Amino acid sequence: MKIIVNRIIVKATCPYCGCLCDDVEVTLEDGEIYSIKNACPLGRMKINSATSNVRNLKYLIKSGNDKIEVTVDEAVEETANLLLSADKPILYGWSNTSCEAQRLGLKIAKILRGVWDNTTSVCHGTAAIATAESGIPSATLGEVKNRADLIIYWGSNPLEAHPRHFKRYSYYSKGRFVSNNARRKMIVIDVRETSAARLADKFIQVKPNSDYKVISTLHHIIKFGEPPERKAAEVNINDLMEAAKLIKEAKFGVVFFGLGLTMTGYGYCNLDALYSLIRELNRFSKWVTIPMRGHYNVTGANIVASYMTGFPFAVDFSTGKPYYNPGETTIIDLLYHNECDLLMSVAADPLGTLPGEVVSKTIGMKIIAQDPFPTPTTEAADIVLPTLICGVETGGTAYRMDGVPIPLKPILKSRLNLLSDEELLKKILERISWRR
Amino acid sequence: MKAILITARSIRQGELIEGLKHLMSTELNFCDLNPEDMLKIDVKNGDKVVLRRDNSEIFLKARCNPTLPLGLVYVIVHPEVNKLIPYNKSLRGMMPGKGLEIEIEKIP
Amino acid sequence: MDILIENGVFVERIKGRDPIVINAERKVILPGGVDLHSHFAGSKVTLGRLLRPEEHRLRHQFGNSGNHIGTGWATPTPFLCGYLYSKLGYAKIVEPAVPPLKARHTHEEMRGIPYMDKMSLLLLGNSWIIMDLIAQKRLKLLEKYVLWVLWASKTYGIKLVAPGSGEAWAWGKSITHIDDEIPNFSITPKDIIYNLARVNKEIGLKTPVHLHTNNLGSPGNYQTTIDSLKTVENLGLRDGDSPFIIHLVHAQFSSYKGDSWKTFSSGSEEVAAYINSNSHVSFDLGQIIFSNTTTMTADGAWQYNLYRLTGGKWINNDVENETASGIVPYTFKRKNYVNAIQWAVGLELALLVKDPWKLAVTTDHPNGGVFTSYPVIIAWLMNKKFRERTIEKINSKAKHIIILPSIDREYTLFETVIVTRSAPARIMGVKDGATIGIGKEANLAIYDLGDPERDLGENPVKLIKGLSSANYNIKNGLIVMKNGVPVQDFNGVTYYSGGVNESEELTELVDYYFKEYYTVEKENYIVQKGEVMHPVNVLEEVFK
Amino acid sequence: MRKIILTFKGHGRPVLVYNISPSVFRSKSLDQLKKLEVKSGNKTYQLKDFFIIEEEEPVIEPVETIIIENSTFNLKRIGEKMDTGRIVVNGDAGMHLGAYMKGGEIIVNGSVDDWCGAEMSGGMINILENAGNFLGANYIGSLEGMRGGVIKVEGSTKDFTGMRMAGGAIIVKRNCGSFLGYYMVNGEITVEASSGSETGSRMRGGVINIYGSAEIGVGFKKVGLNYITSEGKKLTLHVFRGDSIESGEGEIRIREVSK
Repeated sequence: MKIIVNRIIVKATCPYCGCLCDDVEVTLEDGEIYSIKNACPLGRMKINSATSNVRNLKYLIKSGNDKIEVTVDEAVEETANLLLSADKPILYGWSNTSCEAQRLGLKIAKILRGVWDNTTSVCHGTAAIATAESGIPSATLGEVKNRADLIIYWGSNPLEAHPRHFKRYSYYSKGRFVSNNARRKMIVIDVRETSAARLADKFIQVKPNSDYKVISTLHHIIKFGEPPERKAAEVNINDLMEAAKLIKEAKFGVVFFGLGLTMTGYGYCNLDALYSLIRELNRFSKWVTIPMRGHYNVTGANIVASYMTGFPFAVDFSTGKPYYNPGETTIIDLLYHNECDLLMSVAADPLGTLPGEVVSKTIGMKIIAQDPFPTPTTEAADIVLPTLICGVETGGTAYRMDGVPIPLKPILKSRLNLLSDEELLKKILERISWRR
Repeated sequence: MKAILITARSIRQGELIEGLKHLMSTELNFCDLNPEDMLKIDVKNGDKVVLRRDNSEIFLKARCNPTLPLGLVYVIVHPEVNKLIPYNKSLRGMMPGKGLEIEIEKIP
Repeated sequence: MDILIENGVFVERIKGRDPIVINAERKVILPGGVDLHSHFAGSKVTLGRLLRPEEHRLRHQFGNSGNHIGTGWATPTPFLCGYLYSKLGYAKIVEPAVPPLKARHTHEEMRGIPYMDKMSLLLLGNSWIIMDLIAQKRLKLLEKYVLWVLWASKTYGIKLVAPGSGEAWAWGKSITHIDDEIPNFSITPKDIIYNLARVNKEIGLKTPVHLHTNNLGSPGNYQTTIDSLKTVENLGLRDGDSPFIIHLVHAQFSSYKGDSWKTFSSGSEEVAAYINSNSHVSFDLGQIIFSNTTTMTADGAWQYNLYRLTGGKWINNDVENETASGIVPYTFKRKNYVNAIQWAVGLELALLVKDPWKLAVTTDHPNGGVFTSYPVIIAWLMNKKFRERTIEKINSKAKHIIILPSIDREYTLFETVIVTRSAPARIMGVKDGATIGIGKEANLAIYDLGDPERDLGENPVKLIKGLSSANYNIKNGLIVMKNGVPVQDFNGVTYYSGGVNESEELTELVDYYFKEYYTVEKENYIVQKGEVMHPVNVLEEVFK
Repeated sequence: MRKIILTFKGHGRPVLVYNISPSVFRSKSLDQLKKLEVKSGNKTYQLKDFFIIEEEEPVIEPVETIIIENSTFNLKRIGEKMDTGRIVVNGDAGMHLGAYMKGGEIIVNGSVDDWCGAEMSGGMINILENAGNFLGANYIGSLEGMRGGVIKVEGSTKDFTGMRMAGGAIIVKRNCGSFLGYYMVNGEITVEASSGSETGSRMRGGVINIYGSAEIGVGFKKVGLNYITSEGKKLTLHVFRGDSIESGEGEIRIREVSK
């Protein structure tokens, strides 16, 4: 018979997607996870991954074709060596770790005169560019929960990528002025009929890469009450007329947009157009737009970089001063043009997520990978730095997709004798500062 | 056949992304096609197809998905499919991961 | 005369050996400056940075600083902010607009601001809990809640921004009259102003309620301003350092006459007359400076109007159940009729209000201009000729209708010390931090303003130059800045108020709102002491 | 006046040569020129590390002239902020050629990379082959791109030519990419061949002439016809006004609207 010595329930902040649900309850039994309440499959998986056997466990340094195990100090020393001898190192990732670690990363990049970029540059970077070009009318998610009577998901499928978004913040949530989904309407705009589209009051199927035209046409219909003279072939006017009617009836509307807008066509033009449309709509009623950020702390990475340097991502310190020019200083641009000679990835997997044409350029580059899990990047790396899982085994601060800061909590004590991202980076920073 | 490639996420992909990436190549190696398109290139569920763009190509299994519009190929995003994605300078660092023109063919 | 400092305070006699000696002969020694209204940290400021990378690219880069990174003008990065304030001879600064939900963000940035002591004001003018409690007349509970929410966000005082109007803006509307009912809440802006001013007095916060009036920025709003101030006339005065019941923030933006942009004119005489004849009001200027800046305020509806006027960029960011906010880049132009009048209104207010202890110099940084322009404002106040030189260059229609040219008053150096140090310190309830006296906190700035025997106002250029860069800035007895170069790393304290009230009624109330309306858990809303740089609570932590 | 010849020795990575500008070279001796600051990677070098520097005499040039031989796309920021003199680039030029330029002349006997002439306010840039994206455009966040001066491209350009352009003129002999004159405020763009999709989108003012075909934004309304003569040929151009979505007053004169 098993005797239960110790069973406690801890409140957790889910470190998976931009929803950053903070109502997750984990029951621990003798320090082991017994059950997880309120989490979606993604969050559940992430929290359980702490006990997974597929982890980076050892500090490894490449030697010939093999990797040999070293102590943490040796690994830090070697990391500092590589970083200091690099001509233009790029420090990339940062979206799956705490703001505290991101801050240290920026300091390291500044001392090294390297480049600091986060995963924003390949997901919502275009939204940040559009924000700089024309500004974003936005709000926190609670405003949607309490007020929104029309919700539009554009190029985003929350059921697959942000499973609890509907229930906690939007369509199925219960708020002060809109008590249930019977009073809310939902429009989904996508290139294919997604699972969310099946639940929508109206689904508008658009042709791939035609979003800019669709938004412009919708804008024209809303502004002038009629479709434009010259109709774009890709756009279904009837659909948009119906959507415009719903939009004009709404008291409080929101557009959630995902990679379906940021990654297609000329991403930032899509968003310029969308923001412009939202500004127009504010003449009739209240409208806001919120990006559906992927990683749980990618918003934090933008915020930390913005207040530390003035720029949200792709910050190049190589001349001593921060310089920001997406199209020249993002990881994709730099790797493609062979501008960097060292890639340090922290809590990300550039080799597994960047375009093939860019990944092929990293052959021959020195790579340092800091990650709790094995990835194509750690496989190819010259130095592997294992860490604890931020948000499960260690705490910190993270920002939700709408910019609300929420503390991450260490849910369980790790059985592994490893350091957190923050502690490891602090060691690296100390080593570098001392050597300089 | 020429087609437009859309990459997107799924719950299963999301589950694998942290820590179980090695399972992606076996679990997520298929691409969704409209049944009419499948007829056009003469494949059945589970048949192997090749997706090509310029010099890069990847091999996946075809899967029928009647909700997809004609001419669209939907692949769950994973390291393998990224190999098809090019660099485009005027996108300011963004990867053109959706709406990419590719060539799809049956492997005999 | 010698000024002696040991262990961070002024002393009569130094006990230790080998003190550092600074020869300040023929220099001007002032207590460290206090800025009681400057938007320097928090989510709004960071959104401003996101909106304007061009400003960080083109202006004010500070590379030569070790690990520190400094860029920006209207929205300098935290390190640069502390550095610029210190260079200016300041010691204490107040961030006047913290949405409770995002207080953690404000503290995160404030941790990175070196040298300064920081305070922040909490946006409560559109809070649902507060509006509901007022509507339900549960006023005792309101007091407990205010203490709790100040404690939870580790902030110092209450700020009301266009009370009720933020809630209206959440539906895309605005409130133009303080007697209008707030949508879905059966109360008026006046109720909020009155009740929070009363609560503020009852619970003994160190600073009065800071009020950003309704209709801010609109022609004819001086009447709203006076009506708002009248609302709290019968509350008497407060005990403690700061006797005022209400502090009118950036009064310049609230003192306009006229009924359209065409008939726009100055209402400074009326507002100044009201302040002169009443003792419960203090205010700060919100002086505009002719330059490009990034305006940011929790008054979302006004920012949307401003966006419609400029047609440029606009960020809006409403915070659930609490407040709205908006950001719009703006250029104040000399030749613009409205801007020229706005410029005059600020100075008129400063010159028409007789008692300097009632006012503080601010630009509502960055709304009217950046804080580094304070020396220019001092020069305008001290020198009529210098004012006239600027008047020469402004819009000619405006030139003829403003009353500024007819005002002869010139501030003395002593009066400028009051309006940049003593008065704001007193209004904020931190008088001891801005006084040179035995046992007081040793915050000093030493300036070279030329020959002190001569009239300092005579040479405005020299005055501005001297005030812009202190020879020494001494904070808590440490030399932190010497001739505009940081000497050592040093972090000031963060003052906050509030306390935990052990009350079931309060717990029940707060829990209800978190369960039903917020999207975060209560425990994640509370900013822990460990997240705040050197926290100092100026009230009792626990009330029974 | 002097004529300085710089021969690029080649380098695998970009080199920031913002000091290659007549405004900087003026009144500096050859020795001083050799020591001018040049940046690459995260290090600072001297001009002589990357270039062979020669001075040509006697001097007939009316203005201070710099000739860059063997230039490649790796030379970034040539002639940045220049206000006088002349630069001749033999070969290709990297990003930001003539950015923030105020005066003088740059001739490129080759192609240029992105952001050529960005935010320039005066002077003349002549490109004998092709240009990249963001020709005469703004940098991120600025509301005004090119404000004055002239850019001539003998070949074609890519996307976002003249983005947020607020003055001056751009002349392109061959095709342009998409989003020509995006957010344009003022000035004139002439494309003697065709342009891509969304031409003139979000345009607030200014004029775009297209002697070939283009796909223009949905917010444009036809207002009339315009007759011109180009290289001896008579052309009838359709005049459109917009972008009405942005309440714009821009004008597109175009021979043929595609689609």
